[in-house]
This record gives sequence, C-alpha cells and structure tokens, in this order.
Amino acid sequence: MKLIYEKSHPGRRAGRLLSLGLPVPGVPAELCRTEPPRLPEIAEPDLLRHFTELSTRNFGVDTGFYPLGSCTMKHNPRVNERLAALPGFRDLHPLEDEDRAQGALRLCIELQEALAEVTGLAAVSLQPAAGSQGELTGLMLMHAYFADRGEDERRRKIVIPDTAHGTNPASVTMTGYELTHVQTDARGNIDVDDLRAKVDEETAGLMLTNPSTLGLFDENIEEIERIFHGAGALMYYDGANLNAVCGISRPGDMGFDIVHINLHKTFSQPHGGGGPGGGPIAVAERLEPFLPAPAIVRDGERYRLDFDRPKTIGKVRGYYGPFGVFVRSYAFIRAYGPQLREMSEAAVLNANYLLARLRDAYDLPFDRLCMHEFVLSARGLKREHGATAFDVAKRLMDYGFHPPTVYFPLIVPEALMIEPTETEAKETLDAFADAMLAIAAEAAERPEELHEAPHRTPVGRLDEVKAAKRAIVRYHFEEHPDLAAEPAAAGVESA
Amino acid sequence: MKLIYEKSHPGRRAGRLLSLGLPVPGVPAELCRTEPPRLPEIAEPDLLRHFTELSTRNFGVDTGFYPLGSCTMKHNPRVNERLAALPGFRDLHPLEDEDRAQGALRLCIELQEALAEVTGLAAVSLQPAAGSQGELTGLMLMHAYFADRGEDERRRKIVIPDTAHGTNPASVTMTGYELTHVQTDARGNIDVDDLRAKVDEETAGLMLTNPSTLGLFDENIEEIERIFHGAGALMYYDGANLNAVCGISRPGDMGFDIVHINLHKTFSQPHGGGGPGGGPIAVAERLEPFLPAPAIVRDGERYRLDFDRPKTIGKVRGYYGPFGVFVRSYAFIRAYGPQLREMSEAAVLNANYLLARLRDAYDLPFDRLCMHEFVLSARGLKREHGATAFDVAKRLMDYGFHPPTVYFPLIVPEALMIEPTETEAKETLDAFADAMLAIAAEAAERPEELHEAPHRTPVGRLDEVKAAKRAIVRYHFEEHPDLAAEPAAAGVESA
Amino acid sequence: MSYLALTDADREAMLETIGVSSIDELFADLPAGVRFSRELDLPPALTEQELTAYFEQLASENEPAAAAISFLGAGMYDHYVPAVADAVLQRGELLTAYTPYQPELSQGVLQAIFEYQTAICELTGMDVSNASGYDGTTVAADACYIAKHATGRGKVVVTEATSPQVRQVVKTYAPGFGLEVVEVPHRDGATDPDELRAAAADAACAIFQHPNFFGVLEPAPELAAAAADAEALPVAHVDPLSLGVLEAPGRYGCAIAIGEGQPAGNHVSYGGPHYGFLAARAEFIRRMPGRIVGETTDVAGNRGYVLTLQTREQHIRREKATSNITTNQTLLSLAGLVYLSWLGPQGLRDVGETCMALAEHAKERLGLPLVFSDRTTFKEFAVRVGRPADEVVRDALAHGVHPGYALGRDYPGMDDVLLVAVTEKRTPDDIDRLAEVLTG
Amino acid sequence: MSYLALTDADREAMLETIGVSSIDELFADLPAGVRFSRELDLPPALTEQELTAYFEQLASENEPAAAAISFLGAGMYDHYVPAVADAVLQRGELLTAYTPYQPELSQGVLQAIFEYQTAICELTGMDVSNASGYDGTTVAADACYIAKHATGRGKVVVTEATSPQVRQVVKTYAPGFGLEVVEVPHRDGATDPDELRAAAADAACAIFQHPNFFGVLEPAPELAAAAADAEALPVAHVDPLSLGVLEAPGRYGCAIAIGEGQPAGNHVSYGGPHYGFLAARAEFIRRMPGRIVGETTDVAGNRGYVLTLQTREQHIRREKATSNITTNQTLLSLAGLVYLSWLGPQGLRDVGETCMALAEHAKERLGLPLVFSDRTTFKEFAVRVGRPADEVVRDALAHGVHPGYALGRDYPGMDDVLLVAVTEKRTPDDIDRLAEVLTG
Ligand SMILES: Cc1ncc(COP(=O)(O)O)c(C=O)c1O
Ligand SMILES: Cc1ncc(COP(=O)(O)O)c(C=O)c1O
Repeated sequence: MKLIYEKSHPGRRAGRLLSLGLPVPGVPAELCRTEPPRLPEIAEPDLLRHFTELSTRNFGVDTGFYPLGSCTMKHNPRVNERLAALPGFRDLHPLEDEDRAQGALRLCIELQEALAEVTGLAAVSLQPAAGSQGELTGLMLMHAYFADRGEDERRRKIVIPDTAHGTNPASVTMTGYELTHVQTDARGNIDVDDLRAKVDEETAGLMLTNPSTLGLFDENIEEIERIFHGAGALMYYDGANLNAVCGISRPGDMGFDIVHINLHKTFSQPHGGGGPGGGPIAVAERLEPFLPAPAIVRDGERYRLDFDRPKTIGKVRGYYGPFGVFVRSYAFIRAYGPQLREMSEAAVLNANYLLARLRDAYDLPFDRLCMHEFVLSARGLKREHGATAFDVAKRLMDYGFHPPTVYFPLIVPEALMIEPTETEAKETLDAFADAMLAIAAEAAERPEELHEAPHRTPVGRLDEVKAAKRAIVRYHFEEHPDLAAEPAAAGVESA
Repeated sequence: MKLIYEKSHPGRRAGRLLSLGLPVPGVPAELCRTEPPRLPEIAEPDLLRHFTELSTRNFGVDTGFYPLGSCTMKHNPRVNERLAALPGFRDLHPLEDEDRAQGALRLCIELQEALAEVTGLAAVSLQPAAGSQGELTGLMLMHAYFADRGEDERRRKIVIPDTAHGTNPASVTMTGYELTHVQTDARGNIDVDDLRAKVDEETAGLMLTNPSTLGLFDENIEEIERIFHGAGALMYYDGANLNAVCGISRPGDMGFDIVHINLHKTFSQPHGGGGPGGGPIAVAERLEPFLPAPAIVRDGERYRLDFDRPKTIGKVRGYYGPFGVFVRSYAFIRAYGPQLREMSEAAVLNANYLLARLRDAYDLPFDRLCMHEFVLSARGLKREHGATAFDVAKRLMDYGFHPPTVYFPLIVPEALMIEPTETEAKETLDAFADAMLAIAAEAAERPEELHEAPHRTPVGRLDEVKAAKRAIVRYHFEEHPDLAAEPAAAGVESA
Repeated sequence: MSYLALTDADREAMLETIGVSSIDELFADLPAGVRFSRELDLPPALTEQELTAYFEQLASENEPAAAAISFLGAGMYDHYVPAVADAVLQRGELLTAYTPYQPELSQGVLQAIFEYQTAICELTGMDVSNASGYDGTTVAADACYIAKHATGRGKVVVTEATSPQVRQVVKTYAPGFGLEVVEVPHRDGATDPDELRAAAADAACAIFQHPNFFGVLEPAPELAAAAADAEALPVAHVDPLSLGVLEAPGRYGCAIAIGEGQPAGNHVSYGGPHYGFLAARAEFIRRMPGRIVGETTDVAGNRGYVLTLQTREQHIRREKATSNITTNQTLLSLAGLVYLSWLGPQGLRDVGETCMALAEHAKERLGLPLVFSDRTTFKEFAVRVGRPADEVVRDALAHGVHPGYALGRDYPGMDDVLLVAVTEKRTPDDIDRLAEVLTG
Repeated sequence: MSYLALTDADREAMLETIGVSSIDELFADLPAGVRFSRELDLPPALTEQELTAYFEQLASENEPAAAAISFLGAGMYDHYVPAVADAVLQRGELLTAYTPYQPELSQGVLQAIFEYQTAICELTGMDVSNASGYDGTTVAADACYIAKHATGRGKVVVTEATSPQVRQVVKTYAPGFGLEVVEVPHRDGATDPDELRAAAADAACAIFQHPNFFGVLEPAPELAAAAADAEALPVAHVDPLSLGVLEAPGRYGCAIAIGEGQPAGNHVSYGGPHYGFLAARAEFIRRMPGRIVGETTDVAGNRGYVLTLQTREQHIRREKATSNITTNQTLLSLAGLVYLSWLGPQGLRDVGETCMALAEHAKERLGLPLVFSDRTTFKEFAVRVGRPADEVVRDALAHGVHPGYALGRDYPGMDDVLLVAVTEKRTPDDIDRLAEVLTG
C-alpha cells in the first residue's frame, strides 16, 4: 500500500486551529524555519482510512495465537484501556501539586507493594521504562552499593550465562562493567563448576534469568546463591520470565538482590507494536538507599514524593516512570489478587502440554519438564530436509499463527522458543500443535513449501540483506529510489 | 469462520460477578427458568478475538469508498464518538430530574433549532428513531391535523411518485392511508399533468424525496406546491437526500409542511451495520401542536420537557429519541456551522464529476446534471453482454470498492445508484471511475469474470434463494443442518 | 472544513471535466424561487478543540448516574457495561458500515446478527428473532401489527402494569393499524388472569410486562393461558436480564416475546439509542417486521450469511410490507450480543440473582411499607414514603442519593410511592446510605 | 479468573497428555528451599465491575488539567490530542502486537514506524531517526553514548538552561559511559556561545535545549557553531511543536537532534508513557541506538518494510551493541505520527504561532516583571511574582487556576519566579482569569 506521504496533496489538512487574530511575535531571522517540514497533507477521512488499513496489515494478540518466546504475549483486557483513559489519570500533570495527585501516588505505592510481595523483596522503584532500563538501573545500583563500601574499584566483573538475552551483556558494557561468561550444563542449568572457577572478590554480581531463556528452572539456584553471596557479590534477576513463577517461587527467596519486572509481559501492558513497557525494579533492604529518586512513599494517610535521597543513583527517566502502564498493570494484578498463582500455573500447564504434543516431531535439547515456555530445535529438519527454523516460522504464518521466537537462545541451533501464555484455550494449543506437526511432515514431503513461505501474507518473504545494504530508512519524496528495480541481495539473512 | 456458539465450552466464561453472600429470594416454581439459555461459554481472550475477526470480514467507510446511493456513507469523525461517550451524556438517566439534565436538554434544543434553520420550518421533534419512523410520525400528524379540521374522514389518499423509496408506501399503509401513484416525466420530474388529475379534496398529502431517488431536483416543485396546497393537502419531504441541499434550498421554502431528517445520513451518525439512526421531523407552524410529546422547550435560561400538549399524537418512541445520536449529529453540525453549504456543494460536485467520467460507458436514463447522487443503468451491458447491474456490483468488490445501490429506483432497469458524498478525495473518485470503466470493458471481453465475481472476498457469491427457502435464521446446536450438503437453489436472486 | 478533501486545484479540474465553469452552475435545475439566498443562521464553525470544550461544558451540566448513588430505574437500568463491549463497537469496520445489502462484504455484521438472533431465541424460547427494533416501546407496536394480520381482529389488550412508555407508544400507533387499545388494571400490583381473559375476547393480542413496571412477577403462565383461551396472541414484554432466573416466554405459551435491550449491554445514554428485541414462534416468521439474517452457502459451498425473507420487506413488498423499518439498531444489538456472550448462561443467572438478592436486602434495610407486600419482585420494588415521592426524591438528591422513581407521575393515587431499582452495581453500603437518607 | 480459558476438563486432559497427575508435579524441578509456601499477600481478586469502581475512585482523588485552568508546563504540555489519534491507538492489531520481528505479519507497524522516522527527519532536518527512545531524557543519554564512541572523548557539556529532568538523567548515565558532565550556566536566560565553546573543548558533545527550559529561544546556530569549533558534536533538544516556526537543527549544523515527543500527540498521563525522538546525520547511522525500520522488497518485488541494521543491536551484537534497548515507545510514536499527519505542515505552524501569540498576550496581560525581559520566548516564560512562587501556586489553585511552575525548585535564587506555559488550549479568557488571580 502507499505511504501516507504518497497520499499527500498540497492544501489538504485534517486538523485546524482557531485563528485568534492575536499578533504573532517575530522570531529572529536566523532562528526562523526556512523550509516547512514535508508532513503529510491529507484530509481526516483518508487519514483514518490509512491507519485503519495499516492495522489490517498487522498481527496482534487480538488477531490470534502469538507464542513469541520470552515475550509473554497474553490477552490484554480492554478494561485496563478504559481505566488508563480516565481523565483523572490521563490528564494529570506530573508536576501537579502532590495534594492534587493523591490517587495517582497511592496507585503507585500499592503497585510497588504488590511487586515487592510478588518478588519477595523489600523495596521497589517504578522509574525504569522497560526491562532493559531496569537492567541498567540494577547495575548502577551495584556500582553505588559497592562504592559505598569502597569496593567499586575492585569489583569490575559481572557474570552472565551463555543463555542470556542480548540486553544483559549490552547493559553490562553500558554501565562500565566487564563480562564473565559462564556455561550451561547438560541439564540446562548453569555449570556450577565453571561458575565456582569464575567468581571471586573481583566479581560485582550475576545476571540471571530464572526460569532461564530455555524455559528451565535452574536446579542449582541455592548453590549459585551461596557462591555469589559467599564472594560478597550481588545477584540480579532478569524478570522477563516472571510469568512462570508468580506465587510459586520468589526471586527474593532464591537469594536475588535486584529484580526487574517487565510490566508489558507478566502484567499485561499491551506491547503496542514495540512499546510502551515498564521495567520496575525490586531490591533487597541493603540496596534501598541507592534507588532512583524521587521515591514514592506513604506518610500515614498521605502519599508523597521523597526527593531527599542522599545515596540515590539519581534519575534514570523523566518524572516517576510510565504511569499509564502502571494503571494497566496494577488493574491486571488486582483482577487476579492472590490467584496470580493460578495464572502462572496455567502458563506452565499450557507450555508443558504443547511440549508434550511436539517433542517427538522436533528436537528437544534438554529433556525436562519446562516452565512457561520451552525451546525446540529444527536441527533435525535442517539436516534431513534442509528446512530451517526460519522456514518453519514463515510457514506457520500460512496456518494463521504468529511464529515463535527463533534463533534464540544462541546455544540451541535452529532454536524455536515457544511461549503460549496462560490465556490460550486448549483447542488453540491443539490447532497450533497440529500445524507444527503438519509443517514437520511438509518439510519431508515438499520442503519448497517451507522455503517459499509465507504464501498468504500481505507481502512475501522480505529481503533483509537488501534493506541493510541500501539503508533506506526514510521516505525521500521525489528522490525516493525504486528498490524493486534493483537486484535482490545475496539471500535472506535470518532474523 | 466458526460461530461463537461453536467456540463455546461448558464452564468457560468471561464476565464474573462478586458473590455477596446475600440470600436469593425464592421464585414461585411455575415462574422458574427450567433450562438455561445456551449462551456462549467463552473466555474473554477468545471473545475479543471472535469479534475482532468478525470486524475484519466487514467493509465500512473506514475501509474504503462506499458509494451506496441514498445512504450517504460519509466520513464519521471520531471526535463525535469521544463526545458521545462523555459520562455526562452516556450515563445520564432519561428520567433524571430536569434540573440535573440541563446540558442534555440544551443540546436537544440547539439541535432542534439548527434543524429548523436547515429545513426552513418552524418546529422540530427529535423523537423518531429513524427516517421510516419519521414518515410514520409525519403521516400521523396529517391525520391529527385533518381530524382537528374535521377532514380526516374525507382525506384518505397519499400521493407517492413511482420513484419513491419502499418505506414511503409502507408507511402509508401502516398509518391507514391509501396510496395514489404518480408517474415520472421524461426529465425525471413528477409528471405534473398526471398529478393534477390525481389530487383532489380526498387527498391528504404528498410524500416526496427532493432531490428524488434519481438524484434529480424536481424542476416543477413550485407547481407541485400550488397543486397540493391548492387542494388543501399537505406535503411531506423525505429527507434522505437532504445532503444535496443544505444551505442551498430548504424544504420549508419549497412548500413542504413536514420533513424528516436522517441524522445517520446527512449528519454523520455512523450507521453501525444497520443502525442506530435518528429521524427527527421538522414541521410548519400549523402542525406544531400535534407533534409528539414531550416537547423539549426553552424557558428563559432554563430548558425543560413539556408534557402538556393537548393536541399531541402521543409518543412514537421511548423518552425523547436516540440521544446519543443527537450528540454526534449536533457535533457534526457545529463543526461546519454556516459552511454546511460547502458540504452540500462538495457532495454535488463529487457526484457530477463521477457522472461525467461514467456517462459514456453506462446508460444514463435522464440526461441532466445530478445533485448529490445519480442513477446509471447497466441495461446496455445486459443486452449486449449479459452482464447485469448485479454482476457489476459484485465485480466492484474485487477492485476494493463497495458497490453502489442496485435495482433501485424501480423505474430504472438495471439501476446503479451512485452517491460518493462530499468527504471523498478526487483520486478516490478517479480510482472508482477507472474501475467502473474497466468493468464495462471486461463485460465485453470476458463477461464470466463478472458473473463469477466476487473473487477476492471472504466468501463468494451467496445463494440467497437457498437462504430464503431454508430459512435457517438461528443456530440450532446439535441439530444444526449442514447446508453445504444440500444442492444449490434455483439460481441467485438479485438483491 | 477538515472533513472535506477537495483542494481548489481539485475543484477546478473537476468542474472542467464536468464542463461547467462554477459550482453554482451545478444547481441550474433549481427554480429561483426555491433557492436559499442568505447564509444559514448557525453558530460559527468550531475546530475539534473548540467542539470538545463546548460539548464537555454541556456534559458537565448534567448529573450522570455516578454523580449520585442512583436507584432510579423504571425502564432504563444502570447495569454494568463491560469494556469489551464498548471496544468492539468502536471497530471501524462495524461502526461505519451500512445495512449489509452486499453480503460478500458484510459477513462480519451478518454473522453477528445471526448470533444475536440465536441469543434472543435462546433467552426467550422462541424460534425466530429479527435483527432488532428501535427500542422496547416500538417492538410492542410491531407485535400488535403482527397480531392484527395474524388474527384479523381489531383490538389489542395491554396490562396497566406494563411500562407507561410502552402503553403510550402502542396507543399512538394503534389508530393507524385500525386497532383499539384496552387496558387491564392491576390488582395489588399484578394482573388478574380472569380479567385479562375477559378483556382479550376478540383481541388480536394481549401484552403483559413480566416482571412488570412495579418490578412484580406476574402470573405469566396464567396470563398467557388466559390470552390463548380468548384466541388472542399472548405477548410477553420481558427484561433480558431476568431470563437467567425466570422462565422463557416460549416455554409458557407466548406467541411473541419482546423487550427493551438496554439492560443487556447498552449505556442509559439519556434514553437512547438502544435496541428493542422481538422474537416469535416459527408460524409468524413471514409476518416478522425488519431485517432477518439467514444462513446459506456460497458458490463454493462455504457457509455464509445474508439478509433473508426480504419479500416481507418494504423495499420489495412496498405498501404490502410487514413493516416500513429499514434502519434498525444493529450496533446496539451487537453490544447486546457481546454482553450476553461475556456473561454466558451462568453469568446471566448470577446477574439476575444478584439484583434480586440486593433488592430484597434493600426492602428489609429500608423497612418502609411495601405497596404490594405479598408479591415477589425482581430488581425493583414500590414503597410508600409517607409524603409526595417527588419531594422525597428532591431531598434525597441533596444528600447525593437518587432514591428512585415517583410512581405518581404515571399512576394516579400513588403520589406517595417510590419505585426503587437495585442493580448489581449497587452495593450493600449504597443501600445503607439509601436507608439513612430515606429513613434515618 | 475471567482471563483464563482452561476448564477443569481441559486441565485433566492436558495433564494426562503430559503424563503427570497434578499441576504441582510440573514444578518438580524447583528446590524445596525456594518454593513459596503461603498465599500471596495481595488484596482479593476484583471483578471488572469492582475494578472499575476502585480505579474510578483513585482517579477521582487526582485533579486533572481540566480541574483548574492550567498554565503548568515545564516539560509536559497540555496540547490538544485529536480523537483520531486515540482511536488509531485502540486498533487491536496495533495495540496488542510485539516488536515487529516477523515482518510479513507486521507491515502495519513497520510502515507506520517508517513514516514516523520520515516525519522526525523532516521536522529536525536530519537524515536518520530511530523508532523512538523511552522519553525526552533518555534520548539525551543515548546522544552522549553516540558522541562518546564517535569522538572517543571523555566529557559531555549540557547547558544549565536545559530541562533539569534531562540533566539529571544524563548525570546518572554518564559514569557508566565513562563520561564527565559539565554544565554551562545561562546568562540572562540564554547560553553564551563563547562559554559553550570554551566548555566544549575536548567534549564529545554539547547538548542545548531550544527553546530552553525557560521558554527562551537560544542563539541556536551560534551554539551549534561553537560546539563544532571545539569538535564536539552539537546536539539540540527541541520541542517538536516549535519546528513549524523554528529552524530545523539539521539546517544549522547540529549532528544530532533529540526531544520529548509528548507535546505532539500524547496525553500528559502523569509523566508517561511518552516517546523520545532521536535523529542524526547519516554518518552516525551505524551508531544509532534502538530500532530502525528500512525499506526493501519481497520475493515478488513488492515493497515492504523490515527492522534493519540490526547488527547494531543487542540481540546480535550483545556487549558491543550501540545500546541495550529492546522495548521502546512505538505506540506513543505512532500517536505522534497520527498527530503530525492530522496537523500537516500548515497546522504545525499554526499551533506554534498560536502558542507564541497567546504567550505574548499573557505576558502583556499579566504585566508582571519578566525575568528575562529582552529574550524572545516560545510558549513559556518566566515572571517574578514578588513572593515565594510555590505560595503563589497554592493560592491560585484555591481559585481554580494553576499558574505555572515554581522555578525555585530547580534554580537557586529563583524562589520568586513562576514559569508560565501557554498552549493553544488556553483561551484569552483563561489568560484574563490568570491575570485576575495573580495580579487582581
Ligand atoms: C530475557 C529478556 N531479558 C530482557 C529483555 C528486555 O526487556 P525489555 O524489552 O522490557 O527492555 C527481554 C525482552 O525483550 C527478555 O526477553
Ligand atoms: C429515500 C429514502 N427514504 C427513506 C429511507 C428510510 O430511512 P431510515 O433508514 O432512516 O428509516 C431511506 C433509507 O433507507 C431512503 O433512502
């Protein structure tokens, strides 16, 4: 379909402003706009149609099953949208007098308390905008904590398992730490012997996702805790997989000192095609003094912002965090209450059921019960029929499903990382399993079906190499190149 | 796709109620429900997906060009939805104390005044739920008016032209009047000679759409007025085509005594797949006493409901009419103000432009400039290539357009009634014209393309005869028949 | 105007193609005498921002339900409307579509209506439902029109305990139908079957509301039987939210079941738009007014849905049509379908039982004399307040409580009677507050 | 729970397929020591109806902008958000999609981001924009990270007239980046190019806000030139709504342009979620943080869009990535795109001019001493109120007016200074009211 710029006609417009007839003050010549930005010129009817049509070319949880591993694509209740849009929330200014924002502050505090209970930790800051920023914040807290103890110079190393999500090592670098890699053992746990050899008085901490990105709960977690705390180091919990353990096992009880929570995963903030998210962090008592400022605190019956935090690392984001996300996620939490445990149980049940139905048709790198997600490998299909995980993913689209996460975690070749979430019905899981089995069969009989997939999507398989080579990242109006006229690139890089 | 009942599973549910633990009073045995209704049992995630998928199998103005003649399918501004949802409107009880509903009453009165100005008449009742009910109400007013003058016994006849919409004659019967048909002349006007012969002291009134359903303004309107008023009869204006003449010509000034306005056509209430609508009526001074009760009146600075209407015909609908529709339509009117004239001018310009582009490829029964819509005939295509208006309509779907109204008005064989509305851009009209021309060419070259159309819709051409013969008008659960197993019916009846 | 797309350049080009030199020329057919020469006398055009400010101002001059603890019902009820219902209604493909004349592009709306018809048939125990009527009043007139043609009789009976709104509308339509309207008085809040039987002699139909306007459960099966005895069609006007608890009219001999859909999925919205439902026994299918969706197959044998039995309708049958209705209330009935699907059978029962339990609790908590003390009620009941009820309402409003409807407005001799409605949205605390304000 | 679909029957069947006898068995791998044995101490589950009541209660304990005539800005602004923007954001296919990793199923979001990137490039005069950053503060940190790697230098300069929120976030991130932060004081409300040049010696970049936090127009081209002289990357932090009136940073030599997107299409929402935008000259494309969408073709040669240049990103480059960001603010930037498309170039200019005209009108109408009297301002200005500004705020609120922001909170010695923001939503009447309350 056309770009909105290609639908633009000089003189058209949707929004209008009242002209007040007040004089417009002059702007110094050297500061004046010389050429107007070429924004779309389009009337409202066509504006609305354009974005409506765009939406029909997109797949969301509302469209169908979305088992994108590590992303927890669960149902997003519409009541949460209604609540976030209440004028008392939506139109509240962040610098509004505290007495005039008591409801918002109270909501923040109640959410903090709920997250502290779910994670089993003492204090929470809602400020981080997403999980990745939670990681940065957590690592900054480690610096501050050790600096306070005069150990920051010495403790330069952060231990990360080879199953870790890319954000973990990236966060380590961005906070000036050094990486220590630790391996995964035959059961999918951290290799404890390897770990012992690598943790010492130069170690600042560990970053771990548990259940791991393999969807496996680390059976050695207690030993791991002894190793790190024994060495005076801290433990960071990447909460991306918290959906597996709410009410079942708490990071704080596992010994973690810092946890981030992805509100847009476990707590149902709609992902919006890439965001917004929320990445609150929960910490142990001893780290509380270093949390970002302001803190949101109870003061008897009153709620207020506490800026007087001498040891704080400072601000990591504007104001107090993505408040609209808090409204949705707190509403989600209140809808479950203590039954959050049922949510995690259903997520784990759904995952194990799918695993049971698929384990014979695909390779299973670690033969264990899984938690809320599991990782299969298309290694066999590739070896025997030349059908890759990428092919399987594309072919799933023809069956009406969103593909799982592919090629992650890196330690599993041809990885297919499948997370059904708790909100899917059994017949949906069965339909997906049937499709996966049919595709495995197709791979043997007519692999080209897979190589050429998808066949029923608005566009066919896209040339990602050409995109990267040509780097056309904006519309160029009259000078816009015609990529169709250019030869296809070397072949399609895997996502 | 499956029916929601086919997705039902015992024990599932979306909505839940708090159990208060209060005793539930007993219901006399003979009044107790014996078998629960088989409503869908479905969880919220699948509920939302079901209706989302249904929406993707439907075409609206938001989807694309919708030139459905006589229906005025214009852009529906989203701001009107936002305003109608304001709690002060949406949650206001109709029996609320008048002092607590001043804003709503004021809105109603301002809308009445705006409609009176646009129609050029003295008084307005907002009560009728749609145009058809406006017609009933108008004819009831005629009865009341003539009864008041002792002429009701005598005046039994309502004159209707052969171009009239089906609702007109139906309304006549439902109000106990008799029909007198009058013909259309060679220019598409009412045949005045035929009319003179048929109007006498037994005539209660005329029902006329002007511009007519041919999209033509009746050039003899002044003479028509003399004939009816000369005979002491009344004139009813079917306002379905008011979009052509706002600020350009007013029914009251044409001599009409009663007018209905379709708020869901001219004034942009979204049609919702069949409704809701609004059919306020505007009347001349002498008919005001008979309007439905209550009247909504100004009382200095205050607004109130006036139930003291001794001559009223009574109530035609609950409360005061479809208030939520009033909010949207009044917002639409206020967005234009006096420039409503520009709206009608654009509607007429768009129609004449399309007509100019299509007149050579299709038959034009009346060779005149049109108003906001025009009627073509596929007579030629049918005679020469066996391609009917029905075929053309179905084929248009493959080009991404909603078809025009077909086979109406009845006096034009193979009628294609095209109303672009004012909100369409020139390039949209051009794309539609190109499609119509391409289809005319296809009709000559490969007529089967048309007979077999549509090809790109969720379902193919549907067997309407089978539907009528089998009359399966609800889901029958276990006993539901499998129509696919039954032979196709005699052939497809035209819509 | 921001809703218009044509630029001056577009206009020029289009006029040229048409072959005229100005827009005025397009109106050449209009006789000079009927041209409107001045500018419309309307307030100046508003920008979207101004529009929003002005309408927010108007809205703020009303007191919505939430502004007081409200026990006002009397036909429109403050039941909970789930967010998913509002969300579905804002899907543009459904919101901005016309009546589904072209089925291949309208399967979404058509299937939804088919599902709605099924839900209404299940609720009422009937065989066929139309796609909706205007509201709970006009469907009563529709029922009379069906009955008139089915029986050829010249009179209809309505119980006095039926909503005054409904009775008024029936009386407005009746003369045009050639029908006389007879009302059967209530006895101690309910209708006497023998009186109904007597009145129904040579009546086309007998309409009774159940639960009736006073919230009282009528002896519905006996009323239906009484009408049937007189060979008048029994017509029940029912509250959809009562049908998880109360028997389906089809199960006790009614020929037609009608009702106001608002309680099931629509906001009160100052009285509209809502949907009226109308369902009947199979024998009346060809007399049904309005749209009906039927199942069929396409050329490839795939299941699909279409508007069917259209030979009943005005656009084909014209003056012989079963009704003149075209535009109905599809979007609101869709909200009804979403709501009923959201509740499911158990949820529907729960809503009914919750309302009954709360209403019973309110009776006790208030301790005011019940007007119809030995009747069973559903979610509404009538109490004596010892002085003009409208004064009581005014005073209570001053304390932030809307205590109900002053029945004297419709029933002479009931000036001291208050009709109290209790939905599942009211809490025991709300009821305590009501008690304080009325009795404390 | 209403969000769960599994019935007991489903559970049984699934456990059997899995080959375990209870759900507990699924958790066999959890060491006893880390199992949570009690029930979560959370308030009991709420039904949707209760949820709504509780959150409406919380919302009612806040005073949204509309509760007072508000002149509060200081970084978040009460601009008009058109209904069409809210409506588009509620389209489920966009609302409930993840980051578009699978382009064939995500063309809607991908094309929207491509269109957004184009709009940001057009506004800022830059060559490349990312798909969004968290907000207007974190994009400043992102800019520092780009500059550090582009120049290898160990220091960044920020003007004191840049938003305190932005400066605080930069200071929090800087140590991890190995950067020192130097602030350049303002002189009479604006920055002195010479001071900036001096400070920028061996700095990686120099960030200045324009219009600055006081609403004052900086000598932006001179500041950019001064930074460039010192071979520090000039970074402008701009208000998107100023760019219809003010020159594009790319036109006066900036290397990077960043800003807070909220004024363009987002509700204030107590500070978030919003979108931060970041655009740069082409030479920095491979150092950009976050998602970037690029155009390409499919196997059949059709145009399509994909996430591109991913080798910059954490999921491929890991510890060598240009950033750790994954989830960004796509939905909010989509609102920005809809808003900017709704306005168009002329509308954008109109908004800017309207704000400026109203602000100028407010200055005159108030007649209070301007703190920076000979500076040109955009939509915000600082006035002396003769006593502690926070007291003035409190008193004004009592009269239903929020007069602005007490600058003393961030700038020592400015306790008697009020920062007044005037958006296009304020009317001359509002301004009269402000004048009455402050001076009358
Ligand atoms: C395991 C893991 N860690 C961290 C992240 C980063 O979280 P976010 O996208 O909220 O920044 C993700 C999600 O992308 C993840 O799956
Ligand atoms: C000419 C004409 N008259 C009357 C009507 C009936 O109006 P409504 O659908 O609002 O009842 C219509 C629309 O269907 C129409 O086109």
